[in-house]
Amino acid sequence: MTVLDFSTTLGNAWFPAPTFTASGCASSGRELAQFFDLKDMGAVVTKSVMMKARTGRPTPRMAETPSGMLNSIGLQGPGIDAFLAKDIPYLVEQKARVIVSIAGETIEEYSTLARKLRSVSGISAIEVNISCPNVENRGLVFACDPEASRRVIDGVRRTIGGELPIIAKLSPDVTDLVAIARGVVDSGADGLALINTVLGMVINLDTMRPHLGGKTGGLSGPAIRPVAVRAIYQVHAAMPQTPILGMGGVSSGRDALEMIAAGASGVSIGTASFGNPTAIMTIQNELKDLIIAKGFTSLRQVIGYAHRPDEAKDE
Amino acid sequence: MTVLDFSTTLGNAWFPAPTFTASGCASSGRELAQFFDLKDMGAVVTKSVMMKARTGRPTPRMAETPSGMLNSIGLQGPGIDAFLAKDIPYLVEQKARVIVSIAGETIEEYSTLARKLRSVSGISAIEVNISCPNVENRGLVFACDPEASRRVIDGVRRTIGGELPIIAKLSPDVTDLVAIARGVVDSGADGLALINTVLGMVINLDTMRPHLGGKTGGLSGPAIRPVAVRAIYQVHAAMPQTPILGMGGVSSGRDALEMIAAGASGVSIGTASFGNPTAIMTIQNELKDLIIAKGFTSLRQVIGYAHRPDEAKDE
Amino acid sequence: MSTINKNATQIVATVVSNKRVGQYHQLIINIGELAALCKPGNFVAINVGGENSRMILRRAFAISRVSTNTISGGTLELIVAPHGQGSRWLCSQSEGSTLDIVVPLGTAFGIPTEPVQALLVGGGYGSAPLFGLAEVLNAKGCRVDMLLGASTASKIYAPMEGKRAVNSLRIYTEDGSMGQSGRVTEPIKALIEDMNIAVIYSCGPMAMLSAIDAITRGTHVVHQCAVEESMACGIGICMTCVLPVADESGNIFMLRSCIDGPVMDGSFVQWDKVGEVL
Amino acid sequence: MSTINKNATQIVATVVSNKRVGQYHQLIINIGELAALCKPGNFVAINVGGENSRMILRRAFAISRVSTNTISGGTLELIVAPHGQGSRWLCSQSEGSTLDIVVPLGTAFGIPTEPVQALLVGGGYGSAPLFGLAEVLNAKGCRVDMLLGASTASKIYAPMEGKRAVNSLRIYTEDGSMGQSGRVTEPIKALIEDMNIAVIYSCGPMAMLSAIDAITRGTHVVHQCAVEESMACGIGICMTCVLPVADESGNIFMLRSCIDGPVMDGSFVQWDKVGEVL
Ligand SMILES: Cc1cc2nc3c(=O)[nH]c(=O)nc-3n(C[C@H](O)[C@H](O)[C@H](O)COP(=O)(O)OP(=O)(O)OC[C@H]3O[C@@H](n4cnc5c(N)ncnc54)[C@H](O)[C@@H]3O)c2cc1C
Ligand SMILES: Cc1cc2nc3c(=O)[nH]c(=O)nc-3n(C[C@H](O)[C@H](O)[C@H](O)COP(=O)(O)OP(=O)(O)OC[C@H]3O[C@@H](n4cnc5c(N)ncnc54)[C@H](O)[C@@H]3O)c2cc1C
Ligand SMILES: Cc1cc2nc3c(=O)[nH]c(=O)nc-3n(C[C@H](O)[C@H](O)[C@H](O)COP(=O)(O)O)c2cc1C
Ligand SMILES: Cc1cc2nc3c(=O)[nH]c(=O)nc-3n(C[C@H](O)[C@H](O)[C@H](O)COP(=O)(O)O)c2cc1C
Ligand code: FES
Ligand code: FES
Repeated sequence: MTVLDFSTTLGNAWFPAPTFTASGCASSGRELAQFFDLKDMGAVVTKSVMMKARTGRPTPRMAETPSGMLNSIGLQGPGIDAFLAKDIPYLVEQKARVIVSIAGETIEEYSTLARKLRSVSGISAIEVNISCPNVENRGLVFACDPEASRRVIDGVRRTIGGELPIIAKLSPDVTDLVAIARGVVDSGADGLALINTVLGMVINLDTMRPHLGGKTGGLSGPAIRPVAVRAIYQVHAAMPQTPILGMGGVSSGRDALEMIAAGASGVSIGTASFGNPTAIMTIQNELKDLIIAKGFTSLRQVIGYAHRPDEAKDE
Repeated sequence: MTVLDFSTTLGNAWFPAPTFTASGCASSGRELAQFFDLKDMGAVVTKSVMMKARTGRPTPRMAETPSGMLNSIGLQGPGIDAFLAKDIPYLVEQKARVIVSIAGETIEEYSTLARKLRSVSGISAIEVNISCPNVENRGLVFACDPEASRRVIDGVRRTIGGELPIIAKLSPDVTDLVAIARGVVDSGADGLALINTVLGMVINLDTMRPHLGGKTGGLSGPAIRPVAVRAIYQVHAAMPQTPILGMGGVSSGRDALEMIAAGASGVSIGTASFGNPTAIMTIQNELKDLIIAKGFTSLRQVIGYAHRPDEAKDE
Repeated sequence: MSTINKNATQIVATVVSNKRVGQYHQLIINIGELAALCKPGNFVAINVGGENSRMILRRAFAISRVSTNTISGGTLELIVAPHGQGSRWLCSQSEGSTLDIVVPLGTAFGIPTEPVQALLVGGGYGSAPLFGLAEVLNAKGCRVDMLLGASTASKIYAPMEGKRAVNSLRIYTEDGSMGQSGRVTEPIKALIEDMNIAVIYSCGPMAMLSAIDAITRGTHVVHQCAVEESMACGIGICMTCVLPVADESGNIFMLRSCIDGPVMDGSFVQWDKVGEVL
Repeated sequence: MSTINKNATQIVATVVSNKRVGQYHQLIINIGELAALCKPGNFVAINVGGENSRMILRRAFAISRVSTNTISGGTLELIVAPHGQGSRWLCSQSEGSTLDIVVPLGTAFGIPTEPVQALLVGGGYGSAPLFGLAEVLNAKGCRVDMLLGASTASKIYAPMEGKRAVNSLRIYTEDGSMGQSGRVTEPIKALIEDMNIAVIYSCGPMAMLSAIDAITRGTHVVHQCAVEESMACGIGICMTCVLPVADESGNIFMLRSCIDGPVMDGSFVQWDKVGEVL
């Protein structure tokens, strides 16, 4: 029997398994705990939290599309204080590893959020969501602007000090993803989360108007997986030392393996949990079995494997 | 019985129906003529032709993905001279309307191609493909660079004179699609084709390497439809006077209607024809029936309908 | 945070039967011992389209009735309208086919502790969960009157055996093809005044629920309605199914109709703000 | 430009039967009068996964045999290996289900005008079209010898009735579980020398075809092989299925294996350049 080292790291944070929730797709964790034990998976990535409580976008907030869905939630949430008071203690009590995702409307807000998190125990890393296409920032998403991206991460880095790993979550809706990635890593990000949703729209043919209350929404699910794999591959090729948390349409162990081979150190599972509450555990188990079946003895050997030169062309 | 005016225009070109082939998804038209009469549809958009014959990218050139596919053809083709000698006469003989798609490796090449087309009769419009992600141009795709896009269109416009409408085909893989669109229209494009494929990748889990010979490929099919609808809606909102040829995952009359309501004057059908050789005729008929069922008397009334303010909220 | 989904389980269940009833399909599904945990108002979430489906989200259906003493184990009944691709697929599943189903989900109708008079109002397939509810109320000694409405006769679901637990049943169709002609909400005001109605249970289109709320507003009648919002997950993790709901102090929150509902107190729902930004 | 798909038609056809044969499924499909237009070497393209499928491309299968004088109209036979999602779906289709199929497609094996000696070499399910071909050759008075190979016995497809048209049949398996142990290409060199083989017809994995080409190269033996490249459209409009093929003057073109093939003259295919940039 092969023993597999299934653990992974993102910066200085260690996780027993490389399978995480995706931000915004597991609420605060409680709801999924009904279906499996949260401590059995890699980590819970919490829904992006902002300074103040937010009611989000008008409904309808979702539309199913071929092998995907659009969402336009608009970062509904309780605000950082209520989140720290209620959600973090629960997750810590469950012995879950926790990555807190933060989102701000201003560069300032990100730093303030980071300050709030600095002294909280039980957090493994911070994911900085600079890519949510649903939040209005004079029409511009942070992650679409290299300069703004850098400044957000810089602010968070300064505030948080050197302890907590910072993972910058990027949008694929840019001309030059590698340039944005380089910018945020230069500014102090320890890792990258790739990818957030792709901007999309559905027209409701009964009303003949955009279906979503927020008009546009973020496309997620298997439909975008090839885009996510490309993004991970491109960025890993350019910056092989930077750990990547891959996501976008992962719904089976083979999908997760694709991302890890492309260069991801871990994989977040979002939309798949909507169709399947136990998706994360299923994917985690399938991934483990696949890696063992391929003869690897540690997850690390697989990370970025697709970049190696072909040894044997006849494979 | 309602009589529907199903015709549409792109610049000064008139078409009896708004349903076209998509460039590269109908070869030169002959192969589809086996399944229906080419003159019965809006127009044949030919595969992007370059100056010289090209063998294209190595195989494998395709991978199926959830509700989509990746292709990496690399503009295989006979070169403009053979194309003009063989393919155009055939299409003209079939009484098909023809939009010729051109692609170049240099700004110069586009102009030269335009010069070759200037005096050819039987062509309704030129589609300028500046967005193919498969062609290497020091790693940069024309359509991802506002300046290069403008210069290509400017060169073609000057060469072609004022007669033939120029449709610039753009890539969705950019941060600011509207800016690129404005640039090419300012440089003389009469219309826009939206969207070309989205850059993607699949890892082959047997070889653990990128599946496609060309590593990355273009994602097409229903998976990208929400991205295409969004692109059309955004650009039509910013430039309501510019005709748009919409495409990306259209596989039914309702999909085509979605694009027209979002702002497209016509719709190209690509990948759907691979799964269904008669897709274009089916979609054309379904679209017609849908528009009539909704009580419209001309296609023009539907173009951009989704942008109108809600008259009645209870619709 | 609600703990209401504590019994929710994902299982593969077998279709025991599938019959057409008017414009609906009645599906009986074997869910074994989980049947005992289902309460009127709860719903299920079902995977649709089979293994290679491009439909990635589950579809929600109210539990119409459960049966715990069947030979084949516990079963539940669904009344499914063939609406779009997913529900049509479900309606095409024949006896013996298997379904991936999460059950039971969501809040249940609150059952009064005293034997009060209850009015049950159903619109279209919304009547489905009301018959199971009627049985429970009946067993509690409540008087149960029922109003069912739909646009046309074939959209009225009112099974023979369901009527046993009901003291009176009146049917309304907009085209007059069955029962009385008109909307099901029309007689409610008079009924509240004539009879000593303590609680209205309603299930049906949002416009119907909202109209009932307008009628009960300012009265002593409690309005428990089962809302129906577009749901991506059905288990509280996606935030797509929210409704504006006020708390006792009037603060408005966007509550998830899948986990803080589908049964809600109608007087707290901000019907005029549904679909608006707060 | 080829005009070979002139009979290609898209129809909805009924599955007449579906039987397991070793690791394959034998599907008989009613295609009515189109059966008369199918020639050995032609293939079909089938929609897979049903109405809500996330698989958007057709799957290609060689026509194994056709029958024009059946009561149910003309039928064709496919031998399908359950490989991935699409072929597995096809293998699960039962009698009476309907398939969206385009038929017949591609080039056919060239039939000699003289009664020559022919060697037919099949790998795995590649043997399927060879039995239909054998019948045609046999009717032309050709001597037909056949070699079939696979990794293991259950991957050898060699139906009883198919053998009637064959003068000799030898089977090779790599694990020795059936026939002789070894590769099907091993005896070819000796056979060419010993017998007066004029033409080799081959169908199977690309590596097998390429190995046969190496053997026939420099001999007078004509090599007609049915290639198998990944196809997105099957009708010549997508350019995904190309192979490097030389013309008489040695110029190399990327030809579409769906429309300029699948049957090609093996000596023109640039086997060493398959999958390379030219
Ligand atoms: C709590 C609850 C209970 C329900 N009970 C029943 C019932 O007993 N019988 C019945 O026939 N229907 C019921 N519905 C409605 C049923 O869920 C929808 O008709 C069904 O989801 C439509 O799916 P579709 O694929 O056929 O349609 P499509 O329109 O193709 O669906 C597209 C997407 O929109 C969602 N959607 C569309 N319409 C609705 C809707 N009305 N409600 C929620 N989501 C929707 C789908 O889930 C899917 O994700 C209930 C809905 C909810 C939320
Ligand atoms: C001309 C021709 C004749 C064929 N004849 C037969 C036959 O008689 N019996 C049989 O079992 N198989 C045959 N094949 C192979 C068959 O087409 C594939 O096994 C099948 O397409 C795999 O689909 P899938 O969904 O099961 O696999 P997946 O691997 O999931 O398919 C993914 C995609 O790759 C394509 N693909 C994968 N493998 C192949 C392949 N070997 N050839 C072409 N495309 C592939 C599929 O079409 C699909 O688009 C033939 C292929 C060609 C081109
Ligand atoms: C309903 C929904 C809500 C989301 N909310 C957030 C969020 O709050 N913050 C964030 O960084 N990403 C958010 N995302 C994006 C996901 O974390 C993930 O990047 C994306 O959905 C792709 O992964 P998937 O295809 O597995 O869902 C959300 C996605 C969905 C579908
Ligand atoms: C196999 C293939 C080849 C293509 N070749 C071209 C091309 O030569 N020129 C071009 O402008 N677009 C090309 N495209 C892009 C299509 O024209 C179209 O923009 C895209 O596929 C989206 O439409 P669809 O989803 O309907 O296919 C190609 C697409 C495919 C799938
Ligand atoms: S449907 Fe996902 S939170 Fe309610
Ligand atoms: S498969 Fe499309 S050209 Fe051959």
